[in-house]
Amino acid sequence: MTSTITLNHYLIVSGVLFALGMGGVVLRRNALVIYMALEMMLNAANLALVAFSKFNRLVDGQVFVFFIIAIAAAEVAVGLAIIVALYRRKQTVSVDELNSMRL
Amino acid sequence: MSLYATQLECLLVVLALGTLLTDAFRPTADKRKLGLLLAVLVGLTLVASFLMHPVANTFFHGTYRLDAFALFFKRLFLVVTALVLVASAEFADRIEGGMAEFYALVLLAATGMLIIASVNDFILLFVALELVTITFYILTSYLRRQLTSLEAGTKYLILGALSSGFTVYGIAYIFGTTGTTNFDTLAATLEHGATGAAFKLGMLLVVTGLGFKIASVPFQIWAPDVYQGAPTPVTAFLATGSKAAGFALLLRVMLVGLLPVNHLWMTLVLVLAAATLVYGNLGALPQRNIKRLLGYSSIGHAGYMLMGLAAVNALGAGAVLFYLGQYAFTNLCAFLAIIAATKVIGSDDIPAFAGLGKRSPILGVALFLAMASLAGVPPLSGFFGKFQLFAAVIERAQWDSRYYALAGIGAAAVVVSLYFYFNIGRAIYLQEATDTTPIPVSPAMRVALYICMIAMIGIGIFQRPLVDAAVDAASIFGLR
Amino acid sequence: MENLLTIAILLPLAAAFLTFLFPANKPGAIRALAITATGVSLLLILYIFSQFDRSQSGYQFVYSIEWLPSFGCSLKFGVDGISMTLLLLVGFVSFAGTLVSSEIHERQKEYYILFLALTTGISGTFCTMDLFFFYFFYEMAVIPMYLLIGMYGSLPPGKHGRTKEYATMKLTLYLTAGAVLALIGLLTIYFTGGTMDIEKLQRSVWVASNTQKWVFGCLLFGFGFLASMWPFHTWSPLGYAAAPTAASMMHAGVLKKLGAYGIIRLALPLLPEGARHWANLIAILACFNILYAGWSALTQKDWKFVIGYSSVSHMGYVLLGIATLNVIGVSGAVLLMFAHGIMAALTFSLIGFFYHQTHNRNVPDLSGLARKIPFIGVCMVMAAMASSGLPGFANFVSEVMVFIGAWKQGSTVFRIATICAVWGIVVTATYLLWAVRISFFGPFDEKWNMLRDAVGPLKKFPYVLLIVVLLTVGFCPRLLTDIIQKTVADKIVATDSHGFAQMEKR
Amino acid sequence: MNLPWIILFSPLVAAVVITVFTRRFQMLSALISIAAILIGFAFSLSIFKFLATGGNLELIQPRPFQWLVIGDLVKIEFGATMDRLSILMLLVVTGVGSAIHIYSVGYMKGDPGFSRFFACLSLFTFSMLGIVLANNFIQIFIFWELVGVSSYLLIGFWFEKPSAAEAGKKAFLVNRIGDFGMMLGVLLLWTQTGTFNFAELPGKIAAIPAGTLGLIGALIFCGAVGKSAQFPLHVWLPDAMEGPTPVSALIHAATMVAAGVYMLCRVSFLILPSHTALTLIAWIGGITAVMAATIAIAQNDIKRILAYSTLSQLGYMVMAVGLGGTTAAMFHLTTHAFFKALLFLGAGSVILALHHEQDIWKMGGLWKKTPITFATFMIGTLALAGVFPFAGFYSKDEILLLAKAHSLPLFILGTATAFLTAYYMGREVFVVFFGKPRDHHAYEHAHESPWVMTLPLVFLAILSVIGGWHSAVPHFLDPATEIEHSNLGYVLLLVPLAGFAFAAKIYWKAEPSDAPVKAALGKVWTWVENKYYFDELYLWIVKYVQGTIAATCELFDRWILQRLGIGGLASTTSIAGKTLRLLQTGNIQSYAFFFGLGVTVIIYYVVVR
Amino acid sequence: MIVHDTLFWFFSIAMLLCGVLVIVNHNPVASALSLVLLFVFLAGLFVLLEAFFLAAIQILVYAGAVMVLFLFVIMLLDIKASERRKFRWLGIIGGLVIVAALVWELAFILIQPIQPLATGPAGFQAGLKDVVKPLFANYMLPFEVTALLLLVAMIGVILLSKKELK
Repeated sequence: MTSTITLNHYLIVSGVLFALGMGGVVLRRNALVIYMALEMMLNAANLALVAFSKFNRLVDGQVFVFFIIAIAAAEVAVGLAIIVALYRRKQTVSVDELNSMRL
Repeated sequence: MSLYATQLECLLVVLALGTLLTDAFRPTADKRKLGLLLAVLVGLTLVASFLMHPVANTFFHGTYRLDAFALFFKRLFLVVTALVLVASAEFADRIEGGMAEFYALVLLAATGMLIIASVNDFILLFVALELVTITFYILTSYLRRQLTSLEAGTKYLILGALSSGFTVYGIAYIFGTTGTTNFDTLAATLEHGATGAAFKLGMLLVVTGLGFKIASVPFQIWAPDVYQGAPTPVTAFLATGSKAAGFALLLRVMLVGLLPVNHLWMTLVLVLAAATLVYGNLGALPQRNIKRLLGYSSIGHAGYMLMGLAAVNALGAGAVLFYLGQYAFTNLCAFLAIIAATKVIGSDDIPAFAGLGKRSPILGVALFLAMASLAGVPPLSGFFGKFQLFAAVIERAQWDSRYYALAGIGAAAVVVSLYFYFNIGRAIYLQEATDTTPIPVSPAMRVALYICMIAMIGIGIFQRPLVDAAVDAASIFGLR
Repeated sequence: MENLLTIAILLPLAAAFLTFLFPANKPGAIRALAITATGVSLLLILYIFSQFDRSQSGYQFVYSIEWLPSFGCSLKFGVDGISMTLLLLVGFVSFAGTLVSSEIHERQKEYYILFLALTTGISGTFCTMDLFFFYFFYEMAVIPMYLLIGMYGSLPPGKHGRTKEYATMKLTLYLTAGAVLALIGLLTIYFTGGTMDIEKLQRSVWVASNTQKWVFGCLLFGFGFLASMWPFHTWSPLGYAAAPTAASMMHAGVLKKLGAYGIIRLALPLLPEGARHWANLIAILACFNILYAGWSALTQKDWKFVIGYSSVSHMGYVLLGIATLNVIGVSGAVLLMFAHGIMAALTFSLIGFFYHQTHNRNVPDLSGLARKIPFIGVCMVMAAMASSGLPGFANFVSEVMVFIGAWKQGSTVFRIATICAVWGIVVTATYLLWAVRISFFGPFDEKWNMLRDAVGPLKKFPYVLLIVVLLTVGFCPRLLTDIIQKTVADKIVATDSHGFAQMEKR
Repeated sequence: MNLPWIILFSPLVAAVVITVFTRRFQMLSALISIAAILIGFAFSLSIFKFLATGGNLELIQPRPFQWLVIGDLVKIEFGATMDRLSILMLLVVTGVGSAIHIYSVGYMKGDPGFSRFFACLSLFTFSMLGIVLANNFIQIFIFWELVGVSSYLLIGFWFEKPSAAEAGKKAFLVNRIGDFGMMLGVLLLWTQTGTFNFAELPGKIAAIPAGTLGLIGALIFCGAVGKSAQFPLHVWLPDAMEGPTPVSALIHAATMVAAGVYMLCRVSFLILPSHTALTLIAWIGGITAVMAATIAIAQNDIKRILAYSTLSQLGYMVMAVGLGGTTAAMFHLTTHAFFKALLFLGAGSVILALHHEQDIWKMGGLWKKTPITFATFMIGTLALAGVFPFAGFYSKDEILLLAKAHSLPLFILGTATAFLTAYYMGREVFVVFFGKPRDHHAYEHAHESPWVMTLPLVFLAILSVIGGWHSAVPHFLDPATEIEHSNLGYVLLLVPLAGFAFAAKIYWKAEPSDAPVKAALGKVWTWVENKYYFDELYLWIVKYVQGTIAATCELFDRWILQRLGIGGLASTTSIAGKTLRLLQTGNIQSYAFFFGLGVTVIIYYVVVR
Repeated sequence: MIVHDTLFWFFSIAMLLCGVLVIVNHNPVASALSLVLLFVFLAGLFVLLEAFFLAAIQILVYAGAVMVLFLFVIMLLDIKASERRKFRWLGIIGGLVIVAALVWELAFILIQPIQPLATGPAGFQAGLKDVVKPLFANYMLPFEVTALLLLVAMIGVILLSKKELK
């Protein structure tokens, strides 16, 4: 059962996903979408980890992914809470209106 | 056994939960007193920590260490937490609500830091780091009525999440290329393992994440805004605890896990140190808001400490630890004074501090000494911190003359920093106050301030105890 | 016995801490305490001087405590000929300084704390035998100086349009800039020699000669900042002008000497090759100091600026003496540091005396003061004479030594430098006599009728003390020259066989 | 043998005692000071007697002590030379000094600074004796400077008078310029010989190359030029007349200004071997002599005339040294001390008689009012003019003979000066003492001075008469030499007489005036009247040359160094800071962008490259 | 293993497309939905990698809880469908540059094949038990910390989103 799909394939896919996430953070102004992009980056990492753990035959990677997912969920909750609070205060989720502190 | 190793963390968690419960059952309790009580309890925990001794072997299957290094940092974090709690208690009247939760969060963040001090595994590293970071997201945006606070929170949130994204990705690559997440095993593997580009990528991304925590160039950019916007006690905690945690991790990762491949990252750290020094100290020049200025200054100090890391020698490692130790006192002294002063003057702008020396001698002298210590003037602790760092760099420079350039930049930075620090001193003592109503200072605050000042001057003159502790702690790296 | 020295050094600091506990509303007591502290330490220093073994060149009264084993550094005090001389200087000036500080009226507590701390810092620098503590005490002057000038100083709005804040900040920055520059050099020496003990370093370390060149450069310019070496001198007249009397006495008299002391104590003996490499440049810069500053002084109107520039110009002689690298010149430099220190302190105290009453120190605005305040007038004339190198005052001896040393050095550069230096005396006399003639001689201006002369021995004491010191050393210079030259010969210029010996013999 | 020390230090003690203790008790101060110098005089006399009675000099050599020792390189002694030269000078200084001290009691009576005056006077005496006794160059330089400062103090004695204060300053600074050269000369000499000691030097001179020796001689001569007010540094002496008259007499006629000559004689071993140095010295002397004499004919201030005559007499002495005749120089120095002091004191007495009137054109016919003054002044005049048998005749004779022997031009200069001397002195005498009184009010109140003042006059008058007989001084200086008497001397006697005659023809009348001379000389008169515009020239140099340099330095300091250099550095830094601030836009996306950029760049440099 | 390969290509490309959609969509709801799809495809890739447990978690936690949370917030704040049409070219270009640079660098790094370490046993199976056991053995401490973290998150969310302040 020789598959032509090597570790590198998975890594490249995850890399591209990671880059997309990065791009999303830079390109979008909507805090929520930025947050989604950040989730994409985490998932890219997950993919890489799982791929590594598969090809290295080590389970630790998957365990790590488990933690990451848990933490990501928590992070999302907090993040969204903050965004909600911000929206309540400023009626916007567009981050480029947040520049009251530049000097 | 494992419980013994984590007893301090457990104590803090208990305190946190206790706080939440008391609040749940007696919501009317005086929040200020509660904070001070907690501070005392943390102080006791600190005392207790001196009953513990370094242990050679690891805990939790090699993910957790209780060596001298870990203890050094645990104690440091406990000191910081206690003082931050005092600061929060003094700040309580400026937080609309959820004071108990605030304390609880501070304690939980502290727990995270204490764990960070002992981290010996990338997975634990990431989890503990996230515990601290996420807590800080909340703390930063705690003043929900103030846009600045929320804004700072959002910025910290997004950039923080971004950096943890990088960290995770980096860890993934390190794990993938070396097959381990444990620092010791990693070091062992790297001793004889050829390292490919993928590994380097992982390493760099991890550095990125940690660089974000310590606000090193080019990941420093969040610091000024967040420092300015966050509630002052949180800023203090960021500047001392969070930064120290970042350095604790950085040292562990670099000098334990990645020590065998230091040739890969020495130059990088060297350059980052120089850039950070320049950015922090130049950027601070035009600032008018004292918190923002301290944000820049904390970037600058990250630069100084990176000098110590870049030197990759025993002297340097010890110097960084010493520096963190005294830096905590110095910075907290400054922030405590700011909190006490702003209670009356109500503005963070430096001109508002004019004549502080007359309005409240103790605040004046405390803030001035803090600034002088940050500037690195004897007989204050900051001086010896910088002295050691320079010494470390120069020692390395004996083999690698590029380090003379680093030392030169550091020297220039010292001079520049003197300018803006002493500008604050100028406001305090040289300028006349517009309104000269004296500023009251609560006894608790006095005590805290005196502790900080005595620490600053004491460490500045009798450096030996802290130096020995730092050297002892740094000895785990087995550097020369 | 050994502890005497340490006590003498740390006494002012102890007094400062004691003052900290005093209630601020008892200025009288605080002032008394300060005077006693400096006075007692002066007496101790004099006693040490009397007990000083004049036949030895090494350190005496050595007292050391293990301080930082990890750095191989220890709190170690001791005096040799050079330190002894300069310690005396600190003693006299600080005592006189506290005495004339009666002009300070508000925030006296802080004032005396700072002043005493400053005193200890300086005497510590002169007497420490440890590289780290040398730097420690050296930098310790920063805070007191900054606050003393900033809080108690005064800078009449002149053509420069500078505030005292500007002046004090400039001074602080210069001092630190020099210090950190020197630090790089010092640490390099430390890592070559592997010890912080200056004595050991002098005995053991030999820095590679090409390293020596640039390390000496670091030390030279680093310390040169504080020694107000051209072109790093601009902070100095401004700083003095802004400082309160005692501070300018301390600064012009003593603090400034730290720079030259650093060069003599560390740079010359540890880096002989470097010294020879830079000697000519130092000589040239020294000429700039002497003539350039002298000429600039000619154009000044403010008394303190005149004296400020003149002290820059005098540091030129010190630097020239250092540059000669021979016993005569370097000893001359050390003696000149002493002499000029006392003289500058005297001058500034006198200026302070009348400025405190007139609130005007523009030379042309004052006229014929000598009639109203004859005592001050006489002292001022003496000070002017001393500073223009009149025999009978210590300055003359030291300047002649510098000339002889420089002339002996022999190279064309030094010959020309000597000629410039000797001409510098003429220039000095020109502006000082001009200032004295305008403000003190000539018809008395009635607008200064409120001036009161120093009456009673107590008021006169500080000035008389300083003058007597100058005259004593001027008449029997061997009091100091013997011990100085012994140390210089054994420890500074002849520490190694790498050329100084030959240089001596040529 | 401590006599020299006592002689030297008793005035210093007096000075200190007066300043510190007896400032309030004027007479006491005066007595102390006088006592001090009298002690000096007495001891000098005893030494002289001891020597005259064939005593051995060796016996009275005091032991010098080491004043400054540096290694084995520099040994500076503080000693006292005891030889005929110094003893002669001791006598002159203390003798004339005592007279003048006593005179001052009368002259300064009632002056608020009475005590201060005597303190300074004693200080001066101390310094002067120091020069006399010095046994090495550094020591002589020390006292050289000290006399400078005491003369500064005494010239500016009435410091509230701006002109006086200025004059003092001028004197000091001009002397400083001379000392500048002297210092360099001493240094050069030291590097050549390795010693400062007069005793050791002569042996080592031979080794010095001629050129260097000439240079050394010239440089050291600079000192003399300053101190003895030789051309071109003569400008300070006339102004020095601002000081009280006794000061002018003592310092600016008899002793201090002669110090230059004395020093040259002291170091003659250094100068005599070098032909260049000698020529230079001789010519400077000659020029000074004649130049000063010409200026003197057009002055109106009774003291200034004497001042210029002092200049020209000093010119004589210096010329004598330049001609190798140190003995002659010392001879003239001595006699000159007598009669010039006499003249000044006489002038002082006149001035006092007329209540501080110094303009000769406001005087006249005073011989009736102040007979003693007149008589003594007359003697002084004759002596100065060199009329037989007064002291001046012999000493001047020597010099002229010397000049004739060596160089004709100098001889002509000398003779011309002699003539002029007689002329302007005649002018002064006739205008002051003869003719009709011009200021009658002053004339009415004019009165002879008290005995304290006239006594010294008489004393000095006697000396001025007998001072030159039997060439006592030359004999004393070196008993060996035999003074040859040529008839030329008596021929030369005609020169002063001619001068007097000429003066008499113009000024010996009821209403004398300069008009005829003015008319005769025309442009020249304005030149000499304005002292050849030397002051103006020097003023110009100071104002424009030095002033420009100074201004340049100051501007460079303020603009280039402080504004451009430091200010530039500072502003660049702060600009850099402000630019960095632009990164801090506050916009999260740009932050994220920088973050990503940082990462990519790092990766690029570490991994890809 | 043609099936395996084709599935891989399908999942990957689809996932990346979703990723692009997430970014380019102007309507946050649309972004959210495409993100859900992305998660699903990712889960698919997990399956291909024989990480069945994680695949399940992925669907449950992400596609389930997290996305619901997102959508809920979007609805709650009823954010306008499309942002203002103000293009910041600088931002756009900058973003693209970063993406391009990252992709290029990653490609550069991953161009040379990474040799799997293959340390584990040949028949490597990451079943439920294999993944979960370490949580209570090697990684117990992280597990506990995660618990704390959830507590923190809980407190935070309550505090930040609670309407009235006491």
